[in-house]
Amino acid sequence: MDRIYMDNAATTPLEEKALEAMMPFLKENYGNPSSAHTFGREVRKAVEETREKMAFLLGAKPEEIYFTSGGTEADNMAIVGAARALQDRGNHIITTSVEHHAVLDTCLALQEEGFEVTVLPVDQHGMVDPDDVRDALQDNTILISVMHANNEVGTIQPVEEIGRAARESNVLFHIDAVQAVGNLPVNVETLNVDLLALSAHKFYGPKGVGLLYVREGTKVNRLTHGGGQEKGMRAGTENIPGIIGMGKAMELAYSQLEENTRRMESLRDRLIQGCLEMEEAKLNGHPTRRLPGNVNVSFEYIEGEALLLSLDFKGIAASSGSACSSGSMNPSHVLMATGMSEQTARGAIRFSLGRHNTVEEIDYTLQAVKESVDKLRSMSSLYQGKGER
Amino acid sequence: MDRIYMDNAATTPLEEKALEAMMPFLKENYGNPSSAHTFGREVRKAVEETREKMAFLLGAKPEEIYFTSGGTEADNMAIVGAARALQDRGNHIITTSVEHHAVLDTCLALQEEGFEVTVLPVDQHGMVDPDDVRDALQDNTILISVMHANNEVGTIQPVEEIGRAARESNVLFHIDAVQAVGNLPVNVETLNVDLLALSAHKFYGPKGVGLLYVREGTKVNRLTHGGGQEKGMRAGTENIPGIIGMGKAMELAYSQLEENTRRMESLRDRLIQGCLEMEEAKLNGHPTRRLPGNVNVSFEYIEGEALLLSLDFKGIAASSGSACSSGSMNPSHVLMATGMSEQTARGAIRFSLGRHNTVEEIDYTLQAVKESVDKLRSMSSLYQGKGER
Amino acid sequence: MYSDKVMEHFNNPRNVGDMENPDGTGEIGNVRCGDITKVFIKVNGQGIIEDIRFRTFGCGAAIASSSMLTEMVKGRHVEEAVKITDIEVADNLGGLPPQKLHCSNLAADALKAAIKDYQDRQK
Amino acid sequence: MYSDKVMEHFNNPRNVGDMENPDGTGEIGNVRCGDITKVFIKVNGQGIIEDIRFRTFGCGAAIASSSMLTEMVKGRHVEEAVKITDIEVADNLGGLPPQKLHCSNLAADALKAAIKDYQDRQK
Ligand SMILES: Cc1ncc(COP(=O)(O)O)c(C=O)c1O
Ligand SMILES: Cc1ncc(COP(=O)(O)O)c(C=O)c1O
Repeated sequence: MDRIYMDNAATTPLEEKALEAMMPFLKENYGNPSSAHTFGREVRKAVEETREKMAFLLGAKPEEIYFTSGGTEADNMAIVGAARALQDRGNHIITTSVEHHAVLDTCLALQEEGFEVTVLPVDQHGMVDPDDVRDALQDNTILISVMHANNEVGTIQPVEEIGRAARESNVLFHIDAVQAVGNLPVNVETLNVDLLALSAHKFYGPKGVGLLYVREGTKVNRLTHGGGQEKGMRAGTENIPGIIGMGKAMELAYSQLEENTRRMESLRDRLIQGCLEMEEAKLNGHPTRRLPGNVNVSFEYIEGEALLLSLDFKGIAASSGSACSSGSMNPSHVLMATGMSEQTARGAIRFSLGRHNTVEEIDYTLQAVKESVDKLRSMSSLYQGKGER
Repeated sequence: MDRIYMDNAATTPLEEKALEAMMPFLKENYGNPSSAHTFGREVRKAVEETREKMAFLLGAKPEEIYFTSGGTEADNMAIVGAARALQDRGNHIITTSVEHHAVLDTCLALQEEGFEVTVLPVDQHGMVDPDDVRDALQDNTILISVMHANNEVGTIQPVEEIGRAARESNVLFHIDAVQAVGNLPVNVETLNVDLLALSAHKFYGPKGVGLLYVREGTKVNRLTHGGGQEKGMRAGTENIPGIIGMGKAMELAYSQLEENTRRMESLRDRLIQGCLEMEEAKLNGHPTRRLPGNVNVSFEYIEGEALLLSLDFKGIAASSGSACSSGSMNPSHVLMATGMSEQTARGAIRFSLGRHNTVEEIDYTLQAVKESVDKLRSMSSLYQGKGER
Repeated sequence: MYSDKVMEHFNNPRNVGDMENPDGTGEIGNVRCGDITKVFIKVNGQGIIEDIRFRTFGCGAAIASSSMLTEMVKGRHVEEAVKITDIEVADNLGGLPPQKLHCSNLAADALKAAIKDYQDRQK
Repeated sequence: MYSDKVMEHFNNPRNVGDMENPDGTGEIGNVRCGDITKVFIKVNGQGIIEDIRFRTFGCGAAIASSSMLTEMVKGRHVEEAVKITDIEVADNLGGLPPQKLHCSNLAADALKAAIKDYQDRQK
């Protein structure tokens, strides 16, 4: 069997049609869209068409779309930019304990500039309670930032309801939709959001490109200085092939959304089912409100990273903790926020399924997980300890 | 004749070999380098090899290289990051009046944070006097930022000497080498620099990727928050194909540097010569210390943008002012800094030659320039005015 | 950035040049603000603009706007022509980029100055 | 991130398991700091480590370090074995990523604890 890729929450393969759309811009259409000549104008036209297309898919206007170098930059621009723009009105920001570091660390870093940050807890499934958001609102609250769907445990947050609460209180609402776009119907109108970040490589687009949506009339200070690109909001020559590829990938993702969701949910449930049939395994995240491809399971007495490596030897790519922090030794802040023990958190492994996975791969994976878990447990000082008790 | 591209300072076509090197990373090697599994490790290896290669070419160590989304981000990271890291030691920054907006605007924006900025003048050729740098040094000076070569008029600054002055005074020295890399031998040791920014799409690499060099031991605060990529200095999933393509493009640029320089200088001089043979035309920038491909000429009584459009009709891509600000109506801040009249500044057009230009193209261009200048002058209210006087 | 119409007028401007013995002349703009446009008109006994010429120092938009204006004006009565706004000029060109809108202003203003000159001479 | 040697030892760890009647046992680590390693040794009359076994709860580096350590120790005198440093373990593995260096520490410390246990029992 070929190698099996089940780490689509870390990144996805680039869709062939997206690459095809990029090729002319990697070859003959190399102009700088800021240039006034034909080479430049041709590229400008393609960029603006992509902006219109993506705006339309998100339920937004083209003028509300700013291209960035990825999800992290979009999150930083939204949070820091909005906070600084509104600091005359207030200095209180609300976020949650399960955010990606691109949001959580950015909010916390703002404390050094005098902002006050409330980090809301989550329940055992990683869910934020909209009532907690309402209770946390203060007169000086200027921004709420909540992720649409969690990258580690896949829990889908009640962003619509939080959006309503934000709207009622006249507070800006930012969502990190990096994991949601391509997996859920994301629309800025139905979700009541003012700011939204996405990243192309999470929905089969290219790496190094993303987008920030900023609702018309929302003031956001720019973070970097330079040329006047993106109406002065995001200086620097644009990643043109990236932008074009992102547009095509998004178009495909939206057109196949229902079909892909159904397929992936059924694969996901088969994998979850099989894992939970093993001894002392526990599903992390929400039992039903979860991303269609997310499987996050803790196996007691072993370490997720060891399981990951063992599966890698069997040709299966998974993740323990989020990709970005897999180099660090701390258990996932997301799992810890759901209230589990460090030992259980360290036993977590995440499979994030994608378009390309098959039933055969799921069944092979289940077999491999069983073998690996057994082997690692037989080596574990904790498992032994348990036998002795 | 095919369309003629003479706007290589705005952006360059992607080198075929660089694209070839990128292709596997746009296809099967799609892993996230932060992932621990094989898909991730393969990509990590390629990224680190590119880092080593680029470090070697720059005379740096791999640990001193941070990949970014382009020149603008690298300039911002260097200037804001170093200034904030050193604000306990001082708050004075020195830069020049001919910097790209990515440097100049960034320095000026720091004034809002309490930094004091000295913007040095230049002479009629756009050159900074190293003595002016020395004279501007204060006890509280923490950073000097000077571009290696100017994007508009092509003037090559005396960065080595400024670097020595900075080193003697123990002040950090940043150079914006965006226009230099690929055109000049850029080496961080011979140039005495602590920080250096470059951008791949200026040397036939892909758009949306660049690099910041930070000398070992130099403290630079990070600007964005998120995952731990680039040792925490630059969060966000990396533009992998971009990084790989940049490495290949840089390798090619360095290996062909002398040969390309010689060819381009001879084409450049032919074009300058031909332009100056026309009536009331004046070369902008330095007569000898200029980028091998840069031709910047002012034609009196006409507007650069009109000349640009007229040439575009004849299939020739050039620029008036820098690409980034060609939408704005102000005459170039660089040309104004050299002390010329607004009218002369507005009559400037820039041809930036590249590897692919030929003698035939130069001669065709000279013909086209002559026709266009004559036509526009015959329509000009100023030229008429002159005749009447 | 420019519409096809702008580019076409820029490349083939109508009514460029000087005029011998114009009935009115207007000049607007200065180098600091950007562009300079001169307009010359010939007006018949009924107050109809029979001929018009312009010269412009300026960008593509300035040249195209001047050209478009002369087309719009020819054959019209001065009382009518004086009412032509920069917005009409820009609209007839299929729009102008925001930062270039003031260019259509220049052409319309130069025409107004020429009409005023013509009217002053009539007195 | 891991060297081939690390991966090989992780995948085929040497001397894993329990030991009946060990001459010394050591356990180091706790769940909070990360990994837990247990080491069992059998020592002959001359003070030579004749056999060694380990069990580890931890990441790939922790398991590979434990395995490598047991290979390095077998047949050595306890006085010699006690001097083995975490750095030697990591070096023998072809290096470890910086954030994983403490893992080789754990294995060496567990061995030290087992040798101390053995020596205490000798008294
Ligand atoms: C929820 C979430 N937010 C933000 C990011 C950052 O995106 P990127 O790495 O493309 O900058 C990620 C991806 O790692 C993510 O999963
Ligand atoms: C001198 C100089 N610095 C910085 C930049 C910014 O580079 P980029 O547009 O790739 O961010 C440019 C290019 O426009 C430049 O010419």
